[in-house]
Amino acid sequence: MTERELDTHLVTILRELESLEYRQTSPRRVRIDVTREALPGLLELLKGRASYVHLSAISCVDWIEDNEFELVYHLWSYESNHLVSAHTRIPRETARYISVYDLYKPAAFFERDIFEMFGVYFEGSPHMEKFILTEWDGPPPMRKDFDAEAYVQETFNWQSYHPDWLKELEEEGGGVAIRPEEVRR
Amino acid sequence: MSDLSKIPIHTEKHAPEEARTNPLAGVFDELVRFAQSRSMYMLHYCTGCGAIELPPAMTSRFDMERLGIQPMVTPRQADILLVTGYVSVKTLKRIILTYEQMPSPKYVIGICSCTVNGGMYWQSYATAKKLSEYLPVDLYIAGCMPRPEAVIEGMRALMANIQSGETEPWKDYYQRYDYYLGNQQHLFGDNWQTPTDVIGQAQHYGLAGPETEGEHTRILQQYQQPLVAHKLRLK
Amino acid sequence: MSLLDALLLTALGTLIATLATVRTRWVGYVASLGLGLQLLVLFLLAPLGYGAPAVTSGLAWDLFGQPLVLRYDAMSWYFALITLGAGLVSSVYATGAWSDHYRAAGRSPGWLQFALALNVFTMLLLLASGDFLSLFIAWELVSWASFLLMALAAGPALKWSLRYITYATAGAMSMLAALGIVFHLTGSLNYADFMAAVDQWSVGLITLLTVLFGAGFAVKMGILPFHLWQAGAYAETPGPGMAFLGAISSRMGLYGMMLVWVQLIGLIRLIEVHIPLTFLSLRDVLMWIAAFTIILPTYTALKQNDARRLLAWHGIGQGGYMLMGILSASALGSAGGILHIFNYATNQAVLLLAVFAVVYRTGTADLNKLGGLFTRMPLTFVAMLVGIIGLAGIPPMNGFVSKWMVYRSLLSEGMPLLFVASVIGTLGTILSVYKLIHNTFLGQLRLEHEPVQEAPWSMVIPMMVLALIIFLTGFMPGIVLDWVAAVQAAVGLPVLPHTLGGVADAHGGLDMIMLVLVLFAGFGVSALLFYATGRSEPVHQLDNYAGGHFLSADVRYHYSDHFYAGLMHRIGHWYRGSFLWFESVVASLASFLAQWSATFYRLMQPALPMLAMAVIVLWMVS
Amino acid sequence: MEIGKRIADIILMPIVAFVIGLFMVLMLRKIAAKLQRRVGPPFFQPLIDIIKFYSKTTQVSHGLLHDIGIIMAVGGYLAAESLLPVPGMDGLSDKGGIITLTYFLMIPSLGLALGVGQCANPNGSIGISRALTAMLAYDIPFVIVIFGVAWHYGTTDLSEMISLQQAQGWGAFEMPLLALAGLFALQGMMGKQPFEIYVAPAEIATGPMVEMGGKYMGGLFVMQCFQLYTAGVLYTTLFLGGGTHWLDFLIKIFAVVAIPMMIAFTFPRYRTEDMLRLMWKWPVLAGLLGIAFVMY
Amino acid sequence: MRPENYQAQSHPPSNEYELFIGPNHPGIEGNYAFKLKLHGDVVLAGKADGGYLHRGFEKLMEGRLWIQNIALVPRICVPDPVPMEVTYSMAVEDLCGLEVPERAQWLRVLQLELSRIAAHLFTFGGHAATTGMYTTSYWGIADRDLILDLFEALTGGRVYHIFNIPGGTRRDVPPGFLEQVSQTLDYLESRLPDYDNLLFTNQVFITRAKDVGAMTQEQALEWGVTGPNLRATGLAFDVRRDDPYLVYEQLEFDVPTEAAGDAWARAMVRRAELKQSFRILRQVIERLPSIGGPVRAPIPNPLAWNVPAGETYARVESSKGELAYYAVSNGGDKPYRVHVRGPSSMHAVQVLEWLAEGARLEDVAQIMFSLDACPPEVDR
Repeated sequence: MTERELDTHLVTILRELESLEYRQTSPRRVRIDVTREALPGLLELLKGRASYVHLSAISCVDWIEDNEFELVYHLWSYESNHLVSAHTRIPRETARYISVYDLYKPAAFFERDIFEMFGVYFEGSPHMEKFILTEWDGPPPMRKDFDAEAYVQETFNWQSYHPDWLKELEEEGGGVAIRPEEVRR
Repeated sequence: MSDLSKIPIHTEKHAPEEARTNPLAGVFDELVRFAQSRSMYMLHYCTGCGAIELPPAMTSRFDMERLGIQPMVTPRQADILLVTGYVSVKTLKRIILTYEQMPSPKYVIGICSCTVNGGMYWQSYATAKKLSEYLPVDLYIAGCMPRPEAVIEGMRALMANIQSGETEPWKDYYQRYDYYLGNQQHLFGDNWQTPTDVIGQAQHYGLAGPETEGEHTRILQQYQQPLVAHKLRLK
Repeated sequence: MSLLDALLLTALGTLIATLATVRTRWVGYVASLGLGLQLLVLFLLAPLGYGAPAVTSGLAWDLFGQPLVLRYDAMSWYFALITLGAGLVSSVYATGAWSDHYRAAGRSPGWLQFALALNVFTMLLLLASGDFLSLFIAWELVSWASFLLMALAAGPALKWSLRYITYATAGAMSMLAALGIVFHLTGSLNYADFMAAVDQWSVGLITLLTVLFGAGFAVKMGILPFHLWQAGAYAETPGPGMAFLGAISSRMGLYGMMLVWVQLIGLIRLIEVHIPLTFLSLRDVLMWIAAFTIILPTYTALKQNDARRLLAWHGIGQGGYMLMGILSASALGSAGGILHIFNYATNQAVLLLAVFAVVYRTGTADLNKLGGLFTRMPLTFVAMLVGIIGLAGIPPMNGFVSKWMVYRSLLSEGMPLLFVASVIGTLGTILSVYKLIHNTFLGQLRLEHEPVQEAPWSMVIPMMVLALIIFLTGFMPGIVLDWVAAVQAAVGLPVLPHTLGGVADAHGGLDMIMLVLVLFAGFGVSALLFYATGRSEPVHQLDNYAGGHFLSADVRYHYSDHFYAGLMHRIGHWYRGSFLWFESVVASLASFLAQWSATFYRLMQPALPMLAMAVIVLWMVS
Repeated sequence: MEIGKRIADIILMPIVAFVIGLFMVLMLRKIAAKLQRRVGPPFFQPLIDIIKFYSKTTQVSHGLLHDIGIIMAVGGYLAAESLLPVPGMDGLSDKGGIITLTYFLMIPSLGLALGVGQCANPNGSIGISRALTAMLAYDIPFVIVIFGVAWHYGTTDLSEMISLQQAQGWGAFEMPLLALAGLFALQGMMGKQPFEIYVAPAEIATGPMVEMGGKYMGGLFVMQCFQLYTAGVLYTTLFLGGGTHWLDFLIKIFAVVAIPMMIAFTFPRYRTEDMLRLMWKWPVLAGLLGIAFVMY
Repeated sequence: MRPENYQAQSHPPSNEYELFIGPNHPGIEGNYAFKLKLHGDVVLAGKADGGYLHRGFEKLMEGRLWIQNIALVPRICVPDPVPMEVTYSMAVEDLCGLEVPERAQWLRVLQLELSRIAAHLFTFGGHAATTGMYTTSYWGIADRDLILDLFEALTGGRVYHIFNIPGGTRRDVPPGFLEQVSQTLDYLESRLPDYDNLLFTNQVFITRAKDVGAMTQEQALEWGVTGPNLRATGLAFDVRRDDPYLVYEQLEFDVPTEAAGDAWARAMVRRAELKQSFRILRQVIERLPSIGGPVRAPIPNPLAWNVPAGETYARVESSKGELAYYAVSNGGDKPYRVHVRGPSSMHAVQVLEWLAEGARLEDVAQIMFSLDACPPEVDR
């Protein structure tokens, strides 16, 4: 696979803008790091002038140690066949950002998803209510500070791993041998 | 922590309330049990990923209709509730609603390992772990996921149980409603309520036991009177 | 003094007594009592219904040198029976709790009772008319009496009743013209003279008279294209009044048609008249008009969302069956048509009373705002159920018998298209009455209707009596068929040989007694099978399949509006606005003619149009 | 006819109808299975299903009308069967002919419609509204057929039609166009694809059946037996000369019912308006032409 | 569910009513719900309701080793699990810089295309069943079972295979497997005319499916529609061709399109793709024996495998559309974050809602099945 040239539109746009760095990570992948103020403008330019019409996904990463959320906008161009990933970071405390629904209709789903899973509020997004977790009352579960395993141990009971019928079987010489250290509490 | 023995597979066969003097009654009961075992309509509810092995089991290759098993659309028409795989909490509420809407005798089969103990989602915050805490399970078919042959084998085991009159966990749901309701309340919150008036039904059909009502049903009644049908009234 | 005088005097007395007590609380009882008395007198006249010779009134006087004859024959008696029955039921219904309700709404039940009594009186008078002059006078009285009843509820009712009276006046003018021609030709307004002369008249004259008389009667009857006033005007009439109007008032038109077309002119003459350039006779044309009267209003009813309008449109449609049956001229068909007058009157009355019982309790007749009332008003439901089974013509109710006769006669007369048309009408009826009962009594009970109670006894009893009559006359149609046979004999139609259970025919008869017995045996076996097996337990409506969802009480989980959506995708555009279009065509044609003639008057000598008319008339007469 | 014979007929005819209907249901399911390349249900499956439904312990009712609806649905058919003459049994066929029968067959539908309406489930109500629309669709060709046949034989009495056909030859040969139109109506009357719009599980979750369980569903299964039987016998009586003795009669009625079944499992369902268009076009045209041939 | 729901005081005055399609409804694909607001039989608004299949995959994956997650990912889309494994493996390989041996790449193509055929056969059945044509689904599912048999021979599992791991595949093909595939393909190809007769040229089906759930190409692009649904609007885009992965560049295949963008066009595109998959598989069968080498690159001890820090966006064309994994590693033995972008996250939610608006009740289920929406991809 040869290194593909980035198309000129994209390069001009990226050069026009300040406060961003871009890097071609593989033949068809471009990574852009951009400040949170500049991201909407960048997306608008990418869509309007560089044919990046397809918002593939918006991913959110909880960098709890940096106290930041990273939002990654994956954009695809059907003309130049490149995937641009625009990375930006927002503070974890406020957890608010601007919706790009007016640019990309698919954003509504991903923003709602991030809203329920991470608790990031997107201003201007059409459905800022719960969708998957409508009957979940706990904290946004995808946040790193939510310990799912602890919650599970606290909420649910487990099947006994040594029920009576198994003992009967063991008395007859069969059954499953579980060593004490393997017993899950 | 409750153990598997609580699953009422081991419950003794209930003696009929009154001795039947008619010699034909035995034959009749036999016929009814035979019909119930040979005509099982299962609910068309794909609760989890195990449902993907049901279409093969139903359709041309394995053809469950040979055994009198057919998919049905609504809970009213169905006899068996197949819980096919993990049950997220949101789904579990619907499963309980659906189960209570089914007419008895009704049977629950837990397909896939996830219904036994959470399976590979054991650490998931969103899925319930032990199905038998919330519903009386007749039969588990373990595996991830069990093959159509296993499903059919499980069905045949259930048929044999029904025909011999051994398995009647659906009665357990009426008799120990308080226990099941308690577990449900633990998971869903104290103000959990389904539209079906299980206690009323248990009393209407003489299925109530000493544990039908208890502390949990009192919590239920504290929030709301059960939904009682509109009575026909002239005045 | 004959019994007929007694009847008419009782009716007049009722009228006066009602007027005297119009502001008291007793007016309802007075009116009901009076109507009951009239019915009693009518029972004394019962031999008429079994073929006794006509009874003439002792009251007779001359007007314009014409003797006014009042007489009752079998047909008059039959119609009078329905009239008085409907009147009595309506009056009783309007007397008890309903009148308090009505009074509380700021209306006067007294005037309603008075209007009812007036309608009954004028109609009895009309039925007694023994010559064209008294017919015309009584006709006008009936028109204005109906107008009074319709206009009682001011507001939109006034608009609709003015519309009615416009139509009625036009119809009266047409009748007057016919009367003029008759008088010109025979020199008298006697029926006998007319019948003597009619045989010599030309085809054109027969057609003209048929049409002129017919137009007058068709307005009352609501035959296409004169039906447009009826649904609206009836729907705005207060409760029992509408039941009375719907049940019988329109049928006065049919009485007129039977009198003039069948008895006086004779259907044979109508069959002889061939329409030029077609293979149809005048009778066929009239039958097709009847067929369209069945279909179009019935399918208009299908689209109504107001229970009253739905039924009012049906009233128009059912008129078509009666006309079609009578015009078929066979013993079976005409018996079916005449029988349907009785059957339909009972069905429509019970349906409207049930609807108004619902309106009484819930305050609305909007089919989208009701639902689930079965548990709240079970007796009203039974009444409506009996009514819709009858109206739809499904066994075991009486509506089936009359419709069966009409179908059977069309079948044996070999009229396939009319047969299909009338079945299409029946199917439309079934569809719309199911919508009526479903949207009112079935489905989800609205929260605001939870406290609703069964209608009071003063309203339930009339409904139950009617329901019983509907079932009984369906079970043993012979009771009514006796009277029908007498009517047939009186108007000169072939008489239907019948049994108590229906019609005996070597090639397919009907025996309702046997059929109903078997049907109920079937129900019995089925019920045995049902109740012998496991006990059932009722559940709340929210315990319902909703795709696995939890239903909550604030969700509207009831399908009512746009009920036959799939059908409307197919036929909706066929009649979207077609009635309005039709009416606008008629109206603009009328206004064009009026303007044209006015211009003519203004421009030409006033004598000219008269001359022109005379020329036209003479040409047709000669 | 003597009264004893008549009573015996009235009692026997529904029983015969039910038993034959069970076999027809079995045939239906077997045909489906064969077309779908599988084995299909055991021999007694239709009966076992019905027993199972009736023997449910808890029966969910939506009120009195729900019960009455099912009673009317089954009872109406029980009564209607006595109007359908079969070999050796005429029942009440002389007391009410084909028109009466047509209207008797509406009683079960009405009962079902009432019962379903009482369930307060919009799926059911939509199903009923579609079923009534379907009735409007297939009844128009059906009444044309009835008219043609009745006119041709000069009677509405079904047993008289049978004896006339046995003298003159089958109606299907004398009135092929009407027989064709009748086939369409038959397909619609059975409510099978492509006219299955009122059940439509994927749209309205089996429509009228949505809240039926236990003996309510059992009642509908019984009704289905009667429905198949009635459709088969009616068509056989109108066009295939009825039955002289049971063997050829049974062959005929099973063959008649098999045709719609074959079609049913190889077609999707029409939308309501498409069904109306189809039903009001070809069968009506064929029927009217058929009448024209019969009458002139 | 909550008592207050049973205590409302009045009904809304409008004549609209609500109908619930799912989660327990034959007109819904999987455990998913679609709430409709209707007037007559016209849908005024549809509201998707997910989460019934939510297991918190992304959270679970953060708690498990990189290699353990291989067992988890196929569960995300049950009817079409292979792309899940492959994509996840590709993401891990990309993070580690692992070079996958060529034979393993061919093996992955083999599985991917088999899985695509199985998924499409399933979809035909489902689509036909929504229009009342059950025979197709009976046939389709039985024929799909033959593919599952192949998978069983190859991997030991019918539905979940866990055959692809970062670095390659677990094993090589068993002896005689390619002949078996070839025979199955012959059989399936011979069945296509039957399907055509039964479904694709069935006039009733055409009447039902034409003009149902139609979208224009502009709408499709705006709504983020991908895969066969996008191709049904006339845009010839396929990740396999335009963002190639594995050895798709060396394979010959067409990207079939249809212009209409309705349910009918979508069904026809899938049918054409079935043929293209046959074509690809034939090439694989032909080429695979000539390609030697291992089926797995050497990987470190999987239980203590610290994947280098970084992030990657792996993307494949699944049977339903564009499937992508965004994987982030902080250098630990467990993923720091994995985001799954299933194609149905668009199709089953927003696109369905938009297409349902103004549609007929009769067509809602058909629209959903013709979009081939797979709810577990939405809920994860």
